Amino acid sequence: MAQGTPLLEVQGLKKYFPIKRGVFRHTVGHVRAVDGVDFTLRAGETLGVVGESGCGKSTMGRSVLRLIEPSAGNVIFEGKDVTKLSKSQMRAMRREMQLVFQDPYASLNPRNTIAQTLMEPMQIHNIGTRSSQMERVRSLLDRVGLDPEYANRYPHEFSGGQRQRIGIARALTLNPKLIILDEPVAALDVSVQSQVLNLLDDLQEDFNLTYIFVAHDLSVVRHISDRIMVMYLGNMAESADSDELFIDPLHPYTQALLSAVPIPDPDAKRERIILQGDLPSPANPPSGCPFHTRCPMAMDVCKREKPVWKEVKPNHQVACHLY
Amino acid sequence: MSTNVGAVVQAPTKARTGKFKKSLKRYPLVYLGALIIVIMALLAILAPWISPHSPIATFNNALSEQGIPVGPSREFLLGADGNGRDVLSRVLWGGRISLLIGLLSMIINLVVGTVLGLIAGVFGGWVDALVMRITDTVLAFPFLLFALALVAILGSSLWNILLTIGILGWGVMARVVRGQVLQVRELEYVQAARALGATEWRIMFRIVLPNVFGPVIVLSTLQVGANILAAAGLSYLGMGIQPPTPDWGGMIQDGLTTYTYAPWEMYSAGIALVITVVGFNMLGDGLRDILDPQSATRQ
Amino acid sequence: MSKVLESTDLQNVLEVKDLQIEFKVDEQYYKAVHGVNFHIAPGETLGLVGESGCGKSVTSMSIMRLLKDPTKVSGQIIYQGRDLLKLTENQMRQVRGNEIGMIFQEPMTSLNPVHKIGRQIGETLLLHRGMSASRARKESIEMLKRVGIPRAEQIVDEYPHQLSGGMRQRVMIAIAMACNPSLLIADEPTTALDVTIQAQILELMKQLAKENGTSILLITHDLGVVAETCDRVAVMYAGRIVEEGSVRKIFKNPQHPYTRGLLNSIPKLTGERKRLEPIEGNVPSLRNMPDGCRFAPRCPFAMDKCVAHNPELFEVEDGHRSRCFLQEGGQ
Amino acid sequence: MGAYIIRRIGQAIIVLIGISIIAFLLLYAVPADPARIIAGPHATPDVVNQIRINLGLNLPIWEQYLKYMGNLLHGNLGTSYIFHTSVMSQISSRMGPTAELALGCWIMELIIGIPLGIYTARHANKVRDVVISALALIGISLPVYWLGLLLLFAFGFKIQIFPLGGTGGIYYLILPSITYGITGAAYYMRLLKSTMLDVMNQDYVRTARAKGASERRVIYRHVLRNALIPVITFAGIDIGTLLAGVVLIEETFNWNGMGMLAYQAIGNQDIPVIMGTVLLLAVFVVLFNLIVDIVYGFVDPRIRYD
Repeated sequence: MAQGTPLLEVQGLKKYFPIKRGVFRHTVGHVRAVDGVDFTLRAGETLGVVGESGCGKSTMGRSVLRLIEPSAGNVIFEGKDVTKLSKSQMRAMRREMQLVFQDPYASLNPRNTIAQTLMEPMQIHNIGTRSSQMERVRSLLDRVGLDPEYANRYPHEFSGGQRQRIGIARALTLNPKLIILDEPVAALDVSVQSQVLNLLDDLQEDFNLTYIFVAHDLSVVRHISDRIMVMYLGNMAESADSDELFIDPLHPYTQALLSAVPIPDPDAKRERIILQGDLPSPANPPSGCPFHTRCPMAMDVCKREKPVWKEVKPNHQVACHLY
Repeated sequence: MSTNVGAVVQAPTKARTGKFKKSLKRYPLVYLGALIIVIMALLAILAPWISPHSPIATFNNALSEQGIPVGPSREFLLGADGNGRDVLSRVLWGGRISLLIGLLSMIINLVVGTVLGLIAGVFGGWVDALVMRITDTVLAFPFLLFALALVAILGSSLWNILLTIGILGWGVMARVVRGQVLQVRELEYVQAARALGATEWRIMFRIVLPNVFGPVIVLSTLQVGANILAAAGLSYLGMGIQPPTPDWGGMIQDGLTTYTYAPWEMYSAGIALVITVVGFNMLGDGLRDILDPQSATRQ
Repeated sequence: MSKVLESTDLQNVLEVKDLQIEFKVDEQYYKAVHGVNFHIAPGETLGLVGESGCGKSVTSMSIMRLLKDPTKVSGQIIYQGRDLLKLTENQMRQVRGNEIGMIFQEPMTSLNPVHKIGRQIGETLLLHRGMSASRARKESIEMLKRVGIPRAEQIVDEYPHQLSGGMRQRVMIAIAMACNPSLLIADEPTTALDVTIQAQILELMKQLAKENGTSILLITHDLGVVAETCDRVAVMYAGRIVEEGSVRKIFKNPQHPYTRGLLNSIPKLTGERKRLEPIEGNVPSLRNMPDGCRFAPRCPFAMDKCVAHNPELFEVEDGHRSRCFLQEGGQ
Repeated sequence: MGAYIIRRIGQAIIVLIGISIIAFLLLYAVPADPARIIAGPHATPDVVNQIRINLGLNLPIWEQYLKYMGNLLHGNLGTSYIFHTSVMSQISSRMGPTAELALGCWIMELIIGIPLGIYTARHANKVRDVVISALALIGISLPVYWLGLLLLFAFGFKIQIFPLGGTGGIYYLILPSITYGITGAAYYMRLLKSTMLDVMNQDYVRTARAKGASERRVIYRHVLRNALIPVITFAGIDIGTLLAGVVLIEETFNWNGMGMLAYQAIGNQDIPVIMGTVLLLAVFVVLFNLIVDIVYGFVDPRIRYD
């Protein structure tokens, strides 16, 4: 799809949440929610980020936007390091990078009409007059497949899928270049989910948007992404082009993840790798490779040394001692 | 009769009364509470015009030859008190004092509590810790006893009483406001506003304040009733409004001396007090169902 | 032990006939389930699939008679020859947890936070087997081992909040299976779990059912889960079953436009990535259900009579039926 | 857990110091001249001045405060201006009766409130629930002294089954306890009812039903056990506030407790006694809040203090 200069470069991104204990609530440790993430994203590209709950994918997305202050690392957007911006510079920068939430119910203010919700971004950044703002609202609603006549209704009058369209429209209001989609279809029914996915495809084409698509559903991520990054316990496990990852998964975790997804085809016979045990806590991650406690191929070295991130095939990186 | 025309003309009003009936059925407490409050307030406001006698005048014909107050009669509808004054007139005038103290001290509670609660919730950190320790302190005071002592020392003027109640009674309000602020700031649509570049001030005024509004209204209403009871308690203990100015709490204390043979003063004052407080509690409970549905299940 | 003998009979474990469920909203009753029929044979796993609001969960709750008033349930729910809707509350209690076990979607909230794990499993045994507390405890440890919980002797004395979601769902399965029921109702048992944990739980359910000859009614929205675990499928839409048949027939030869639409709208894990074909529109709400075929407003093949008349379930081939006029008169 | 308790105790101490400062400032820095009160209206200015120096009232307020607190740490709350006896000994002789009364009132609240809470929760939205809830609303709105007087009149004067007031054993305790119970039980009833209704909608209650547990068992084993947790919190805080608000009921029933002591001291402007009772009662409130927070961890296994 898109080849060009990088729009976004994330280097060594970390987010540690302090664990406070004791009489004076001093910090006794850290939850390593994101423990070193790097990637580069070109304009018009979609990066899918997958992993199970607690792998840090949502925190990673929000750290890029500095909705959560990253603990370390750089986020370079169009050559500017976002982590170094002042508060007011950051607020201006938010026109360029937006967020779509998972929960279409909680992310819309129930007291505001749809028009008010969609006009808010323009009011915040002092764009246009009231009538031009209203004009924009109507065209946005039309663009995301809602009747502009609905502008004066309240969120509770809409279904989950319609609300998610409103959430997308809100993110589009300021013509951003980058949109981070945090599980945007996880709360939706299958039939509506596909409507929203198609809408996202169309919008990307029309506005040359760049997406970071955070999700747990592998088939959805495969559908929408150009590149996919698999995360486990705050760390990158594997990254490759979308098709490549599914044809030749290298990391044992990726392999297990793929084999665990139920396929809606009773004839699809595959070898299933069932992982033993639960996810370890990111507050107390295992030594060495974070996956070694559940890995069917764990070796001695995995307990001692953290594997380095290396390119094993062209455009296909993995952090595993097997390679 | 042309049914068609009738239907057309009738329709809108019918719809309106239908809507009223529906909301009355859904929120009976709100309507009943508000009705009680309006009636009690009207009686208090109109006291100078509707009370049959002066509340402080003593009447010779109100006491028997043995000095026993007369019971309810045509002249003294609720009977007379031990000093030969008209109980009805005193009850009506007493309402003025009660409502005035209840409302004004509530406003002090409201202002102090809301401001401190907002400061604690918005700034967080050590400011929050400090404000909350002050709130704990105020809440830990033996309220009535301390109010009693203050009023006794400062002098029991109307202003001292309502200031004392106002200054000592804002703790719960501050806690509720702070809690609400903390809760609202974590909502996802607040995150969304932040992601759009909204300043914390904008979030404060556009989102947090409207959400704080509901619980504050509910609590304020309940607080009026509580403050009326507190003021009456002070008067009952002889440290509130001083005689001969009529006040329900004072009348209950006063009625105690004649209670065994002429109980009407105590009954009248007590019932007036209970009805008024019930009104505010009803309205508060009812409003909670509408404005603050989450905490309706909790409190 | 007699149960094992019975289950070799050809008789169905469960037969639901013309089930109707109505909910009261604002003084008015709305039909959430509209004449549902299905059956489950001994040892069989039936999947009840559909999107949120289609009535699948309500149906499963009505079998256990766990729906709260004011709800009207009518029709017949025949379990081992008895109509559950006609039992007294006391008789029904003997069925719940004893003959029919149930697990739910939210393992995080489905266990009582203030009771120890052992006590929660033991309660079933206490109620239906009249076991003493100490025997129930021993049996609970056995159950924990059977559902694959490590350190069962310790876990038995822990509280639910000390366990992960996957572990809690295993405990729920232990509770449901403690009395060796002939039917297990699983209402979205893996929806709240991660994929790798989901795989563990589905595997466990399959294995336990096989060992005990338990029939399963699996309620889910996930077609993948159905394809991998069920023998037969009933697809629900807006309170009605629109298609039913064996898993192979439903997935390989779907007849109803809704079933086809669902299958087409899921992104695939393999093969070429192409544009999705969604079902247009939204699921109708209880308050304004369309007349005639309820799928007609969203159906690309809708005809005039679809709007006016509600199609019956037409037999497509043996055991495969579809509620669509396209299949009228068979194939 | 240990660290949590220590932190909570630290907070409680800060609150107590705050209380002492505010109470001291408000009570001692007042226009009324204690020396004049002690000396009487006819004393000469020299005598008054001497008293002032003896009491240390000529010192700056902060020095007076530190002196007071220093004495307090040695269990010395000062000397009554009026009776010239130690405040501590006056208070300690009244503490027993007040504790008795508070306990009686508290138990009566629970006895009335908890069964009604369970009952109304089980029959929510039926006519009986509406009637009981309406009565509860009135109960909350009743002035405790007025109700006390009505009950005294009815059961002490008309039908003479209870004494007309005074301090004593159980017999004297019943009427004041019932009075307070009626006005306070409604809070317990409403709290328990609403938490029970909440809990009844929880998934784990559905699980209990799915196991085949009887309605009784569901209510008592599963619902109540969870719904009582907030009630226990409330009960702990309530006993603190009850102690602090006991003056009205003591006055009405002529009960010789701390409330009465403070009330008389207020009438006499006997500031050391007022200060002593206010401080002590505040200590109780803070103490019970602290106990509640600590006990909470034992009642609810989910709570971990870290």
